[in-house]
Amino acid sequence: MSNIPDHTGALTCGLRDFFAAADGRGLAQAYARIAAAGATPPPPADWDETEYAFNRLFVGPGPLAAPPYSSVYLDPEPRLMGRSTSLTRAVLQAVGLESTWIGSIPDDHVAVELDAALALRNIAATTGPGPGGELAALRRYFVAGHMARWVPRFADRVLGQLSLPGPIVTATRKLELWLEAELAALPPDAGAAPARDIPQPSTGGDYA
Amino acid sequence: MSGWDRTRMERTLENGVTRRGFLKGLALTGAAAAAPCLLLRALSADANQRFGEGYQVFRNACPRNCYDTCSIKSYVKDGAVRFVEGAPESTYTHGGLCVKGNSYVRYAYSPDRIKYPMVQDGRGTGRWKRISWDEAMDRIAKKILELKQQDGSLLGLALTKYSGNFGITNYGVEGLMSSLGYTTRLVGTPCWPAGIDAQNFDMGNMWCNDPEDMTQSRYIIIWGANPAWCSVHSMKYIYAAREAGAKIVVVDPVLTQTAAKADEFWQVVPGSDGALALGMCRHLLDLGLHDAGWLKANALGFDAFAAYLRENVTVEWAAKTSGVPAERIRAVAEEFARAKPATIWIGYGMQRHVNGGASVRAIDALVAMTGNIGKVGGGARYGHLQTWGFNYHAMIRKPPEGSKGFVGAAGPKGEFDFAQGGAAVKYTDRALNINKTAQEILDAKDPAVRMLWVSCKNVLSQDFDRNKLLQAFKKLELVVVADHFFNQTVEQADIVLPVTTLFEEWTVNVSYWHYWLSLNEQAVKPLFESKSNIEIAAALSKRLNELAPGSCTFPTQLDTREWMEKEFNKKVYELFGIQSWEDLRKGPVKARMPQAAWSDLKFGTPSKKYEFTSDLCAKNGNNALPVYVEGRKPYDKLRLLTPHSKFNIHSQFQNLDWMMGFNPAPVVYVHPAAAAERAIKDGDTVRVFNKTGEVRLTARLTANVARDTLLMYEGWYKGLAFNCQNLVDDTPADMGKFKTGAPGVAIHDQFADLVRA
Amino acid sequence: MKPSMELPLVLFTILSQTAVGIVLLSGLRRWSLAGGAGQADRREWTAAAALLALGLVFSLFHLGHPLDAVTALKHLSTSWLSREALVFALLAGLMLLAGVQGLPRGIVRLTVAGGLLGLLIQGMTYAPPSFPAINNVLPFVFFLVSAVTLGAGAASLLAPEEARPALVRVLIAGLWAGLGVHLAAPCVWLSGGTVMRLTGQAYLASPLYWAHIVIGLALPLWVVLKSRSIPRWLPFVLLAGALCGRIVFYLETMHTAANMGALY
Amino acid sequence: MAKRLAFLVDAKRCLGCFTCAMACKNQYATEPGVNWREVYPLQADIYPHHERAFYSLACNHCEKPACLEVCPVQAYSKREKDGIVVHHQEKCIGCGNCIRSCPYGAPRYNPVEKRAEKCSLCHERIDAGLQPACVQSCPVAALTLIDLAAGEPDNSVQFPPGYPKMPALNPATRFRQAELPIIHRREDI
Repeated sequence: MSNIPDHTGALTCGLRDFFAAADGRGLAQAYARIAAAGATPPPPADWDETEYAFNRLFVGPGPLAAPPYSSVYLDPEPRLMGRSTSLTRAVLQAVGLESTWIGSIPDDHVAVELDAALALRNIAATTGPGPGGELAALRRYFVAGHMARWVPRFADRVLGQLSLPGPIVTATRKLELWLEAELAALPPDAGAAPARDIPQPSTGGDYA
Repeated sequence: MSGWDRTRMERTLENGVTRRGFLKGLALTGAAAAAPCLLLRALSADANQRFGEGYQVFRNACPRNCYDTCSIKSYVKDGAVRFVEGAPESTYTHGGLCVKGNSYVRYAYSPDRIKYPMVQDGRGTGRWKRISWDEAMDRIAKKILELKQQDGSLLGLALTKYSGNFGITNYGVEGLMSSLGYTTRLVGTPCWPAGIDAQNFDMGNMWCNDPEDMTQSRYIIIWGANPAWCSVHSMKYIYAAREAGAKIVVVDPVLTQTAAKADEFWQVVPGSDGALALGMCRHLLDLGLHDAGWLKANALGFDAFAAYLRENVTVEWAAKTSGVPAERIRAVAEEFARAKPATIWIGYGMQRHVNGGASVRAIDALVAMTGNIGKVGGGARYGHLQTWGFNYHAMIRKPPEGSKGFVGAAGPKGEFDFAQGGAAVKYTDRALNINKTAQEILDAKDPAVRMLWVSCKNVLSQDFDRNKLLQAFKKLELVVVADHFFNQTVEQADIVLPVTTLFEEWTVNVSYWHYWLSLNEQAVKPLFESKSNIEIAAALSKRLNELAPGSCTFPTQLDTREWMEKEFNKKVYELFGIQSWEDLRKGPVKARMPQAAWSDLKFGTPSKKYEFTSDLCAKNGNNALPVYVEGRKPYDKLRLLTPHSKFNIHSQFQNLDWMMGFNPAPVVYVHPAAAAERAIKDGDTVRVFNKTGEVRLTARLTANVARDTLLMYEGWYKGLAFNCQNLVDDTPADMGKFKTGAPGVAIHDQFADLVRA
Repeated sequence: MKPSMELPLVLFTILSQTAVGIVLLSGLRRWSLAGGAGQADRREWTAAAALLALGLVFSLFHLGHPLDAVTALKHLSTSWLSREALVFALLAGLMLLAGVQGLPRGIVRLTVAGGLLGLLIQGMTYAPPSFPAINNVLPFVFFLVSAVTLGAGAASLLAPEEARPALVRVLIAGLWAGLGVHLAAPCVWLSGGTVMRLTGQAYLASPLYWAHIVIGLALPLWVVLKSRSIPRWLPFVLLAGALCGRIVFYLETMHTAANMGALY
Repeated sequence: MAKRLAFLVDAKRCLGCFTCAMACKNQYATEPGVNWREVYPLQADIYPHHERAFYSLACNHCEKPACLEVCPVQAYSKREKDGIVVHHQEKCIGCGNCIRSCPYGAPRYNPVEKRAEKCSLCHERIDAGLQPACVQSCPVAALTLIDLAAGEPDNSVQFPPGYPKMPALNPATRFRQAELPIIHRREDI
């Protein structure tokens, strides 16, 4: 696949569903969606091995080989519900959205972030960059300043595992390509520089 | 990268005010554009308020098996706990937690937590599939119904649960079993049963003074306990007593941290505590330093005890048996008798012996004969359950109509079996000894144990004779484990269920040591798909009743907060001087009880007196008098002790990376002389082995242990195979069956040898 | 305190000291000589500028945030590191300027003085109280030895023919001094306080320390004494030896915090 | 009058329980392995019993802090009002000079942020009228906050054995030393 932006959102949805899958059936369905959005190797006949490996990597119950949460890669320490979780939540809230999983599954799960990227792209397409370019800046931040900082490390961690089933390799590679395409699809210039106009919070202590 | 600045954007997003200002009128454009999004929805109206700038503060309580049962304040922001503190309202917790409590945020938000119900295709294979709660409950329910149909009863279903979570509503796990009918229960406690029985025989109950009254003690002997590690909040009272002039004596086989803070430390031969106490008694008797007036008014059988001492005990014998110099036995006995009030803290470690109950009785006798029972600053302190008078609404459940069970005498199912008593029933649960879990599962017949429910317990880390346990597991057709982390037991499970942490459920907690009551509020939503134990019970009941109506009497829907409320009653409110549980939101409260246990000197024994001669004790297979009972004969070259570390409670906490940062790996402490004989140097990897099994770990040389003693701390380290239970057999202690349903276990009567590996 | 090799710093200090050594020797020579600078002289100065610039680039790699390196100039009032950054940046400019402009006397003198000052400042940067063994003039002495020996070695590849005999003499003197200092220092440390003693023991037990002594000092000395010249391969041997020595300096010098809870 | 806040480390009371060190991690969620406060066991030539006496140490908030002096980017400041040495991490470029220069090892390298960090004596908590997290959590008041401007605490020393003696920096931390119990070892072996 070349770096053609995912105009229809089909790949984004497929990847989202893949990483959010609860079982082998969900994986198979998501893989079919990914395949529909671009050529993929044929799916395996039996999804069990993929499911076991998927759970070892992303679900549990043992320690995860590649936790699918940005806070694990970006925060000063690998933990759930860290700063990155709050930031992703804040991006969503800025455009009036929230995760249906809020509070139980960290908002910075890769599937939620894929959905958020999709929402931001749709907003960009329908609403435009915003009067001062705020929406464009938000999207640029989220894709280039947030996802691009951790998704490649996440993908490396996945692909660094031994004997990975094909669908996981495919989905992870597609995720890397998706990110490249999404970055390339960002407006060449984010327009005005809203960051300078943003009122800054005081840096006082957090103690009320 | 012109046009934006990541750091500034992040700061904007992190501040509610600036974030809202950022997109102004555009803020709700997202909802319309989110059409293809599956995991997103329009923000609910109050979300901006919820996403507040400050912290919300919640009340929590540490539910672990620990003296201190700390009252916690949790600071929540953006729906996640950010940090915790000790509740300042409790004079006991005093605003501070311990090394473990301070790791709770890390505990709750560890990426290693179990997140979903999962099923393993082949135990120990690591081939896990995620399943829905519905499917998990369906599988479990069908197995239960299959057992019932095939066996004619549910005795093939066994529950093993102990001290992983002492939140009162968690007794709903036992409640679930009761609402299924009659099941098999692993009963008893590996922890403290011999001492419980001993105190029951002597005084009619286990009832310790308020630890805060130790400030008024003039003499404190800490006997086989290590509060500097295992009850850090008690140490301030011991220090206060010392600063007010009290003498602190520590009796222990190990030069513990508590010993290092004492005035005087006696390194005692493990298991010889009874001899030492009796030697002190004999000396006081000889000098006439016993409190004859107190004994006459409040004791039964002291003359017989005195006669036993005169005939069988000498200070020299006690010195020889215990390893403590006779001159010190005499001196400390005299000091102890003359200081009023004087107290002894009887640790749980010293009763984990084949003669543990007898030793506790001998120490009780020393405290009693000096007239120190029932006095503020005095007392033979062991533990208490005086503040545990809840409704046990979650626990006490009726069996379904027509349930069949075990025919035979019913005993208590552990020290926390508050469901005991009531009308005589035709059937009972089948009781198996929790301290012989492996052997009992292997031996159980008619019906065999076919299914095991594990809750609040890490069987394969904490139960004895691990190799035998693995064999026993092979007999089981279904193993269900409800837990937080992927531990050794989960590795051997068929189905694992994710359980909520203290931050994610409502419950209420009290201590078996101090007198405080703490509310545990739900501070955050359960992470992932975790459910509290009672919600799991309700979910299973729902499925069972769908499949076979009436097969489970547990409610099929419940609210954990309501169930917390249902645990309270008028007596609890009166005891703690509160109008409603809501008062606990302002902070923990302390029971309005006299500071001294037995202050009215109305003992709970058959004679209502302190019983030096206990017929009840004799009837339960021990001696009527607190006589010396021989310890276990060594079966290997060195004594092996496996007590608690400061970094964990059993198999909890040590697995966290923060804890691994401070304490990365297990070690075995060896006396330099014993090490030299085996050419072992500090830091060498060694193999410690005995008839039960072996472990490999690093040797540390220290004179804190005697030359015939090895010391390693129990615990579960993430990613390490270490398990001290490989070396601990299931030999029983002398007491425990009377009050807890099964005798204790001689954890510290173990022997081993080591070689360089 | 986990000690590390600090490879970027090893390279920076070695390269910067080589550069300073080159211009010191050339400058001193020019001080005594009259007449214009030849092509070789100018080549020496531009090469020194290049080495120093390279060293400065390497030094960025030891920063967590190299893009903010310029802010390191903010604390000239007390931070020797700020001063070091400033002086070496200026030195690079001066060397280049001198090279380009045909070694005008004023700039040469300024650069020579600045080079010496730079070594002194660098010595101070690496003499904090947390390393008792080098909380003294030793870092400056070590660096001066490096500057002289490496500078003479490098100059032998670049300098005009007539300067060679002087370079041989300078190198011999520098190597003798280096041998003396580097052999004596650990031995002196052995009789110092705990951390100093541990440092001495660590040095003497380190193969890299001995590699420095042999490859960086003794062997070159023997070669130069024997041949009374500087073979073209020798500067590279000197460099290899000096690199070993500098790694030892960063890796084995004991920090006081590594011994907390023990006697000092 | 300006205060001079300091930790009083009472080794006589200290249990070596690591509560203070973990309380710090609890408050600041520091990365695994990056500990602003450490609990150091005293070696046998200082206290004879293995792992039974400790110094709990973080930043000593020196009068003349080496970190502040050597930091090339002025990421450190010393507060006039109470002497707390604060590290402003956003200014830090991760040069490691403070880590090398502090004789007490107080600044730590955060490999994720690629910057130094250290105990800033919970200055936000102090400003809110609270105790530092470590002090508040100590179960036996072995770690307390004192004001040296109000005088030296009783029976305390500045440079006990086991702690580098750096009078030029004048660290604010004060110590009380551990005591020994009378010990009766087993006579049967």
